[in-house]
Amino acid sequence: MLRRSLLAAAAVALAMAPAAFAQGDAPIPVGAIEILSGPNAAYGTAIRAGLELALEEVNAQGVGGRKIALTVEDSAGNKDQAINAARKLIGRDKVVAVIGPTLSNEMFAVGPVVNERKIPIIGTSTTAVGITEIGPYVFRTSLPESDVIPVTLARAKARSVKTIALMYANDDAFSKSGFDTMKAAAEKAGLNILAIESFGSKDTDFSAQLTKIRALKPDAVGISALVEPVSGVLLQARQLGFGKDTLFVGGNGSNSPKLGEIAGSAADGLIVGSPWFVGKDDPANQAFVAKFRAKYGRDPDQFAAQAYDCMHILADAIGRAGTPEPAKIRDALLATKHGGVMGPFTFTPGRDPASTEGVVVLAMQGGKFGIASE
Amino acid sequence: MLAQQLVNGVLLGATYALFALGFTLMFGVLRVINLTYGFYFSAGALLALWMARQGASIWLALPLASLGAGCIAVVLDWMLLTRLRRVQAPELSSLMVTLGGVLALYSALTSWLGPDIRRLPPGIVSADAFLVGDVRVTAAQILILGATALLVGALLLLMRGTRLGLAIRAMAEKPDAAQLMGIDTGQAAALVSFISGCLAGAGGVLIGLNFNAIHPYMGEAMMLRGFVVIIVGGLGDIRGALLAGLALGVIEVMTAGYVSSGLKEAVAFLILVAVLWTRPSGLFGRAVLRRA
Amino acid sequence: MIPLLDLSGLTRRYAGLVAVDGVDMQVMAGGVHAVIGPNGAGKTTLFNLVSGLVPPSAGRIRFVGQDVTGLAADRRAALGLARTFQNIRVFAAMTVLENVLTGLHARLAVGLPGVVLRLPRFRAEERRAVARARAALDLVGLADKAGQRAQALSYGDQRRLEIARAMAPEPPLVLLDEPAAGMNPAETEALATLVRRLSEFGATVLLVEHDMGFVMDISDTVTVLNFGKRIYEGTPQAVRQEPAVIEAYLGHKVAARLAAGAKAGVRGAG
Amino acid sequence: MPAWLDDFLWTYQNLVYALGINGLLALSMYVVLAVGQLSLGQAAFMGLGAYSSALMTLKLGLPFAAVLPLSVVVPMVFALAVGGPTLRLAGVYLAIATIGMGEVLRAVYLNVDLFGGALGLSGIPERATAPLIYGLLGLAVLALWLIGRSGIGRAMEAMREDETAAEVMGVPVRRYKMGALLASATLAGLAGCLSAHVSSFIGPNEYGFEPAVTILSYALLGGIGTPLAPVVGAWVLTLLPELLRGVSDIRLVLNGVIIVLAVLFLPNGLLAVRMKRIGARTAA
Repeated sequence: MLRRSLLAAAAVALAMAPAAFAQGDAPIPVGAIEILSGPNAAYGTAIRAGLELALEEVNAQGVGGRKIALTVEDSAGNKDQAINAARKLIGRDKVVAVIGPTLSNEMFAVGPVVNERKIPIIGTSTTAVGITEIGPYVFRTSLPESDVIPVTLARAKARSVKTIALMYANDDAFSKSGFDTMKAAAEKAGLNILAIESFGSKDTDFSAQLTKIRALKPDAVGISALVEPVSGVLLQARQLGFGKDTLFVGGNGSNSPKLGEIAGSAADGLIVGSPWFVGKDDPANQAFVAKFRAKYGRDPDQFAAQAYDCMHILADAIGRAGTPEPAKIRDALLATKHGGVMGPFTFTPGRDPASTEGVVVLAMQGGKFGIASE
Repeated sequence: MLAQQLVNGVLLGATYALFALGFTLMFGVLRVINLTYGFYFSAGALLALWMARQGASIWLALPLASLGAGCIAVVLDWMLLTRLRRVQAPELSSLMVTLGGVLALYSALTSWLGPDIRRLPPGIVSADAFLVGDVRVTAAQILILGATALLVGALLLLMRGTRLGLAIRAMAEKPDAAQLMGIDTGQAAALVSFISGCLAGAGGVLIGLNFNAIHPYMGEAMMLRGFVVIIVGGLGDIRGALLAGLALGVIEVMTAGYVSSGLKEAVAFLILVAVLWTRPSGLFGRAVLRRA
Repeated sequence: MIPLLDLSGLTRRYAGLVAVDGVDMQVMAGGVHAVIGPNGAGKTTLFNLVSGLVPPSAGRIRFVGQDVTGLAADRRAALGLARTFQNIRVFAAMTVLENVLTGLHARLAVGLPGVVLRLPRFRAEERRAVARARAALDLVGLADKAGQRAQALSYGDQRRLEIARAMAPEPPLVLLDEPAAGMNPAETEALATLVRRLSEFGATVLLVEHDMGFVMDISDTVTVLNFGKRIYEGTPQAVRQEPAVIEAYLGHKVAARLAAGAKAGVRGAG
Repeated sequence: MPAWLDDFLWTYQNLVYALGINGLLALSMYVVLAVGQLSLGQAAFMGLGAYSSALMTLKLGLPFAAVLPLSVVVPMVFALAVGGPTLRLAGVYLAIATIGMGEVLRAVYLNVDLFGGALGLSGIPERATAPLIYGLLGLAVLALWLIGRSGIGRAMEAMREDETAAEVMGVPVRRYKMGALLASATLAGLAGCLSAHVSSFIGPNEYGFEPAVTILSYALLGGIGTPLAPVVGAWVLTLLPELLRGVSDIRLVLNGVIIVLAVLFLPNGLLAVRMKRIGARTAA
């Protein structure tokens, strides 16, 4: 019985495959691949929220008289499922561009496949080194860590930090890449690195590493990891007696309102460089935050903001291309000049964000991010 | 620093032991690799979180959540495993059925509650650290140590001092003989599930409190270490689980503190493999004779 | 004459317990040799030592003049040392014929290449094996049940199947571990006939048994174990008269009373 | 070839590859289960095959024709090295020891620069093709089928039912266990090499606990009566998440429920048939 129904389902799925691509004023198909299920679903759902909010605005105006139809596929954080999703979006849904996937790991697997098919793919949250080197159709709107971290460390130096200890999650590509960047930036900034400690991204106990670091009395502790372990590190650091005299410096993973929700006052004082923050007071951002709150009943995070901008950037490029042809869209993307919630945006010839102008240094205070003092 | 690291190690070890108590009981007596165990751990923590948000104190939330997790364990054991036990299916089937079970359960819980990490309301237990000499310990950590000691004591008492414990032990040693002795194995299985579930639930609350991280997958993250502890300690061996848990915690912390934090995780599994190679039934387990 | 099986100083210790304690014993070719003793005397451990399932703590085992002490069980089986088990251990999901063919495994000299390349030699071997297996089934009277699943057989038939499986490779020595356990008197009678036929078939039988009547009926030699030690060996008649044996079975007081009273046998004790 | 067919094949190309590769992995599980060994080192062997072959391609620039056969070397050497002490273990002890080895290897990949740490190895050229993958799968099924039908297959089934009794009947259990482990390492190593050379990127988390359990579930769902059964199990479990794409929110829930129901109501797997071999035909 089970077998028969599975076979039937397979037959239906396969029969639907060669769906014809209607021209004219049919919606322009765009795909996204995000983590919507499994342990890392928080990131993907935030991104989807940002994308869908932007999509509403785009479709209210139309792109050259047409609407955009967005299909969001789940990768569950799994490499194979991410590739399957990309192939399904391109081969069956005939999308003209792909947004995502969520993690740098997934992009390393998906990017070559999409690039091979000459379809533009834009990462909104992939900050690792080497993403856009995958191929000429791979873009990202997220600032790589190598652009953000030097700004953060410069602020730390301005606060007379001379020695630093580094901590990172050694089992995910995002954190490891962020750490590599942080280490290089610290060396370049002339900081004395006292210790390098790693942990697993699912770990909950960091006491051994923190005790060791505390004995070395560094001026600052740099952490590259996703927000969950960063929260754990900060909470435990306070229990182990780290005071306000130690400056905690976060990587991109720390840049999430969840840090305050989980770690509370233990996170106070942490600084992090960010292409965006919720309290930025330019009108575009204020409008975005207000709309996001109205639609979802919560604050957006940077993943939602980056996704929101990315959708607009893509719609703008499709509009300027004049036709939903992937190659034209790619050329149009390269010529992007966008003023989004993250600030003025253009691509480098290497398809990375060109400007770090929008980078602000944030500091945690009372469980919320605000602009850091000098 | 050494003193603090030793304390760190003992505290971490206590969380491992606390997690493993119910696991080793379930594994040792019911003879199945029940992968749903981690789910009871998560369920206990989430139940306590919900109660705490309704304003319950930790002293109310802890036992209630623990009992709740116990009940969930009984229901799931009944749904997933009674049928297999009745037809005496091979142990692989139970592994597989609980594998499917946890996949469904965790995913359902995540799509219902979201994958976010939550913490118990701050102040439910004081987060301040006590200073003993140079060594810092928090109230939550003392609670974990105390609870682990208490639970180990209570379990040993139960297993050694009561008729019920005798029945459970008989089941662990020789299920067929236990049946002949007039022990209702179905009832005993339900009871063992209940006790294990309660232990898992209590562990989830306390460990969630200590690490300030409660989320649907928290039990899943503990499972691998749990395996190491119960295998090294010997299946079904309460004292073994305690000792192995503490030893593992101390060794991990010392490795991270004095060798390299990159090796912290590997060392647990190196110990596991080394122990199995040299003492195939666990460091503290009795030698299992080959049945001929 | 070299004994078929020669145990010298064979010892097996478990934590705090000596299950087999310095046993010297010879099994001569031909006939039926029984090992008896009260519960816990070490009979099954002795069998496990001989068949290679348990390594000895001390002592040596020689089989057909060859030292097999360090050999694994499957190597000993290949040399012609077969056995059955006290608690029946047939391969339940396999057919009766397949069970017996498994007993012939060591006799099938075809390796992996022969199997994968389907060499003609491999098929010829299989055909010969089937013929031998059927002969073994004939011997125990199960020929008509060759195609049934082993689990579908009655208890007595499963015991016969175990014997057929052990006998198929025509081993010089077969160890029967309590073959009459759980059988009714009629089945036991039939079994006694079968065991005698095995020995006519050319195998030497070494058996452990509780049913004293059965042992006395069919054995040529009886070895008595108590607390892991060999306490006596002789003909069934001699064993019956031996005070040490009676004492081992019945305890000191009963033995004394028996000795004082009529010289009754210990038939059925155990 | 019409454009829609081309698109169709392109769309499902990765799925087609994955079905073949997961089929090989299911067989690598089957060979150990077939001798009654719950050894869960398949993901670890796969990782060794994937990393060693990717390094041979990326760092040494060896042609794929050389890399593919060489990819089984490291897994086999590892199996030989750990096999002795490990195969003495039984049941869950063996399962957990092999899982432990996988985790140790994962730590090695994470901490040794050669393996790229968490970033893994990327830019692996796509060299494996569907005919190659399915050719290997077909060969493996055929070889295992012939073995399963022979006296060796009978001895393997006997080991699965009662290892001690089989040993006493003269079945060389230690040799067969080691042989099964080596065959398992070979098949998983090949699968690792092929998967690395179709997906351009490999990372350390693809060979840990979860993949190990997934591979086990292939064989258990399909059954182990014949070598085809685990392959069917792999195909069902690989297709399931794709077929359930439409219900993305609860697809993992459904996936789990389907596994539970399958085990409870089809205890011997989807294909619960025994091998047809001499003497195996049952009479009523």
